[in-house]
Amino acid sequence: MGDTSLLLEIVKNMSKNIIESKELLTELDRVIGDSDHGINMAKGFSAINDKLEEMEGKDWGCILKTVAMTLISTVGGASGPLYGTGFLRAATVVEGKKEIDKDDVVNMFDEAIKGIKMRGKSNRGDKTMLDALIPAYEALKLAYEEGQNSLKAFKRAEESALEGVEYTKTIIAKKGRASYLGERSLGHQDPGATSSYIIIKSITEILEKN
Amino acid sequence: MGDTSLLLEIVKNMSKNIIESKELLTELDRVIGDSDHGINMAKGFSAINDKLEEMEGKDWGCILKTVAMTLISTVGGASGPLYGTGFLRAATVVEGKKEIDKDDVVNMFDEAIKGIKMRGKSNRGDKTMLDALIPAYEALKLAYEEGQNSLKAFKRAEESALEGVEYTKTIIAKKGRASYLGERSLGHQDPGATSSYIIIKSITEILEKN
Amino acid sequence: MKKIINGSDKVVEEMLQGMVKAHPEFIKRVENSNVLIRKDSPVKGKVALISGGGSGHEPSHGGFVGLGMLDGAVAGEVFTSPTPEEVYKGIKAVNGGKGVLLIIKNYTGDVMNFEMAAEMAEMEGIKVEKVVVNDDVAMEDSTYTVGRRGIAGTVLVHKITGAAAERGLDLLEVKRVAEKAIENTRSMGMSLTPCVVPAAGKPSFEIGEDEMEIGLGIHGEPGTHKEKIKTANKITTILLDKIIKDMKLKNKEVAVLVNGLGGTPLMELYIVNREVHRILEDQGIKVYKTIVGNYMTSLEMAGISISLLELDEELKGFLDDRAYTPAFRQI
Amino acid sequence: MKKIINGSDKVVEEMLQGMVKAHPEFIKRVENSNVLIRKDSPVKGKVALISGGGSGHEPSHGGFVGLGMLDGAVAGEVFTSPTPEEVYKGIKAVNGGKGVLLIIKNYTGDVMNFEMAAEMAEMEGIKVEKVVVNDDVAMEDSTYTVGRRGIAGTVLVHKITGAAAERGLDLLEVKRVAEKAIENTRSMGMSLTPCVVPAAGKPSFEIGEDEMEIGLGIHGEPGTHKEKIKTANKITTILLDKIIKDMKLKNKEVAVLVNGLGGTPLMELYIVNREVHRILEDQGIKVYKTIVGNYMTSLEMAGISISLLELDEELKGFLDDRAYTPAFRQI
Ligand SMILES: Nc1ncnc2c1ncn2[C@@H]1O[C@H](COP(=O)(O)OP(=O)(O)O)[C@@H](O)[C@H]1O
Ligand SMILES: Nc1ncnc2c1ncn2[C@@H]1O[C@H](COP(=O)(O)OP(=O)(O)O)[C@@H](O)[C@H]1O
Ligand SMILES: [Mg+2]
Ligand SMILES: [Mg+2]
Ligand SMILES: [Mg+2]
Ligand SMILES: [Mg+2]
Repeated sequence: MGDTSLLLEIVKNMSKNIIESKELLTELDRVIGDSDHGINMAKGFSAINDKLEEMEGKDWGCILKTVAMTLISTVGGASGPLYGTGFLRAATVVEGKKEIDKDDVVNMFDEAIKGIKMRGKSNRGDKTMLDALIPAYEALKLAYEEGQNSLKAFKRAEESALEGVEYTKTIIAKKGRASYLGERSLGHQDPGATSSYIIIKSITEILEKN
Repeated sequence: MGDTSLLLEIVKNMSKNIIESKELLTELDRVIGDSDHGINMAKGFSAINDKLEEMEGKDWGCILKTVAMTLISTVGGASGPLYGTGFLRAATVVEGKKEIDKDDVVNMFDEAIKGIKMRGKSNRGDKTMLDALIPAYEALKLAYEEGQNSLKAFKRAEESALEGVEYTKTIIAKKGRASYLGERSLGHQDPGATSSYIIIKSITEILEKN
Repeated sequence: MKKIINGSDKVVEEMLQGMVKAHPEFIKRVENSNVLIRKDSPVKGKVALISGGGSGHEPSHGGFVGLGMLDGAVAGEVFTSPTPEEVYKGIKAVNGGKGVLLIIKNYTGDVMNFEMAAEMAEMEGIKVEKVVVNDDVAMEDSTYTVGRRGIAGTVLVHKITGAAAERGLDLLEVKRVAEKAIENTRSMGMSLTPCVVPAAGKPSFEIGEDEMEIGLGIHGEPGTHKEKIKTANKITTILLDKIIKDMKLKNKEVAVLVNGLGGTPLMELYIVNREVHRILEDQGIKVYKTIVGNYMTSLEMAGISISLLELDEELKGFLDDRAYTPAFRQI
Repeated sequence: MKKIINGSDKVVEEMLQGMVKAHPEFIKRVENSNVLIRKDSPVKGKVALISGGGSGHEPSHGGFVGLGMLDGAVAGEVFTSPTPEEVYKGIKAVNGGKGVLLIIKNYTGDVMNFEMAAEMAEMEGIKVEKVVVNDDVAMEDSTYTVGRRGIAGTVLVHKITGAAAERGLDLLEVKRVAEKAIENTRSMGMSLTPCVVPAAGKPSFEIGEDEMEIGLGIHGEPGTHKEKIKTANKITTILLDKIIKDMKLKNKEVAVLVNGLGGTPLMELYIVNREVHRILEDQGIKVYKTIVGNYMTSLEMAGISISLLELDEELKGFLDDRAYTPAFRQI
């Protein structure tokens, strides 16, 4: 798919977008959670931003590991260890690589989701980030199988992630803080699914530019 | 001026009027005090109401002493001991009397004010009940000296008391809770002066009926 | 008005019952009264201390009844001083033969009602002395006024005086210690919100979303003035400056009380405490002991007060003595 | 948003500094961390207890660090669990060689971050065990959900477990006692107002002037449902009924915790406590010990929770043991 300068661009764009969405994500979390998802995520990605220089020239695995460890060691909450574990698992797939291909992308995504499921003891339909990530992953994989390029594939993933975000409005939360609301979580979109969508969109945006 | 059945009627009317003014007095105290003057006074005069039967047939001194002790033992706050002391001092003037005359009235009033001044270490111009009571007393005394009857005299006293209440709006409190406000007490009428006015008015109303 | 109560006329009675149920190992109630006294009252051979006033300041004063602090606390209606009769019942119940000291906060009503109670007790031959706490530096202390109010510093006076009484000093000595503690204590408060007296049902004053009230008492009375709301550090500076100006503390040691008015979270009290320590250190004033929490409240008011107590060797000793009460415990 | 703070990004740091300044005889801070530990940490020959979670619950958990309760408390941002790294720093600082027990409130974030910390510590050869407190009966405890939350009952677990550790029991024994305490503890809460997370700057939920939120957690999340506001006695009945239904308490003895959420005056807590005692007596449940106050708060939220801990002889013993911390003292 690309080299590590592309990855750095992507990481930078993720940080930018997440930081810009701080209030949106916090507001979503206020309604069905504890008003901190945007704050948490922005904190983590600001810290990542500060490490961009130090990541320069490193391989994919190394960069993703830095992203993961930074999230784990600065975010806290539920999203810190979950995203942290996701990025960490993705990193293991591409250890030492300076260039990656489509298979790597699919495997990274797959591993990340497995990691999040394991750490969160959660699954699709629980009204979490997984409801954006899993459909996105499936769309991406299918697109690649259909022979699409990465930009197209990520466009599809982004669309599916957004559908997943919409879908979270229609279900009752079974994991995370929103689950305490029971039926009252209906009608509201999940903050974590939303941040996942933003993360995927951040990849598409950079692919589009290149 | 009259016999003890008149006094009982007056006491009953005071209770009625004070209880009806509970909210007004509390609201006045909310603005420059601690929101309880109406509550305090209503509590005291309700207790007095409950003792009306037991006071029947007693002499002026005895009735006023009961009023005084009831106020002292139920009201609390600043107004309890002050009004209590006032009524107690008035009672000493008419001990054992079944009938009283104008001189008694003047002396009672005078003693009551002296008692309140002593207990409250306060004086005219401090923005307290004394700013209603002292002008009322002076007007009453003058009216009697001019040969007016008690109804006329109390009408004058009532008017002066009301002027006194108005006057309290123009001065800064030096005693009581309102004094903590400094300049901010300006423009607001004193709750205690207001209850004093109501007490005097309660006398006039009964004299008018008889 | 949002309150967890059963009716505005029942709050004091039900609260007292709930307190006794919560702390049976510390306190008991004098029958037919609103007076809470030490479980072991009257304590023989010890000067007894009584404090009290209107309710709504919890844990003051019932929470300080116990070993090393008060012998009795007399509760009036919310923000209304108790009647002389109630105070008198308290005096009689705690008198252990060495006399009774009344610790009164300087409010017209409290002073008058406690004085009348003292007169009643003296007529029965009980030795009664009084001290009046007036720690609030928000107002000028002029002879033309009623003088300063008693606010949160009263708790420090309870602690010091309680220790003196517990050590067995006699009535006049205990009174001397109390007066010294009062003389050495200064406080000042501020608030972000009014409070609602249950029976009144309305906020005690109006205040804007961006305003704070400075120099206010503990009965929901408005303060000396309003200001635009400021940072915790600025607020601390405003209060502490006024307190320190009124004392001579250079190279002295003090006890600090950062008091919450009821609705302010402990988090904010600690943030204020941080700045208190910074300022005092800056000015060469040494902090010997710090107390942070809700000690003298105004119902649910959001706000704080800061108190300083200037210490000497004698007062330090009393401050360090054991105390064991529902709301203040120290070994 | 009316708060006495210096900036929403500084509250935790400044609060921790203020806490250490307030309680230097109890606690110290682990360098470069948000961890408060016992002054005498690490205590040799004693299992160490660590708890923590997001800030905003003060005095939880730093206020319970001291003799007979916690060895360390790890503070996250407001309502956000601390990172594994922070918890790990705590574990290392308190480990006295007999192992460390983590007392975790059952929230996804807390559980995950503490678990990851435990994994880190175990890799260094430190014996770590975990227990998860889930006392909140507001929600069904089903395997399809994340299970019940940990709320104010956690404080009772700290007390019991702290006593077991202080007596010198070994790690697995202390863990057994903690699990028994957890198994025997149930709580439920309600509130009249939301709270405002400083960094969010907005009320955590909307609520009408005549409404209350029932069955809510301690992070400003809305509860299971809203109701019209009711009397203190009715509120107490609603909460206690749900708790009692979930336990078998007839002729049993319990400890009661009537907890304030931060903005509720003590007066109201005592009024609730009165009714708690009445109901329990009515149902033949004996109260062995009562605790009333702000122990597990949600910033400035006005509300309460009630917790019951079913006691047996062993737990009574631990409950009665000495504890001496900033916010819980008992001799
Ligand atoms: N068990 C879980 N598995 C997957 N995602 C989860 C889980 N629990 C929570 N989340 C996600 O985390 C988001 C909340 O993150 P955040 O607000 O940062 O943490 P916290 O809930 O601790 O405050 C939720 O919106 C949800 O998408
Ligand atoms: N020293 C005093 N002398 C005379 N009247 C006083 C004095 N102090 C207070 N008052 C009167 O008492 C009134 C307040 O009574 P109240 O509200 O019942 O008591 P409190 O001030 O204790 O709450 C004031 O409005 C004032 O008229
Ligand atoms: Mg959240
Ligand atoms: Mg008043
Ligand atoms: Mg009053
Ligand atoms: Mg959170």
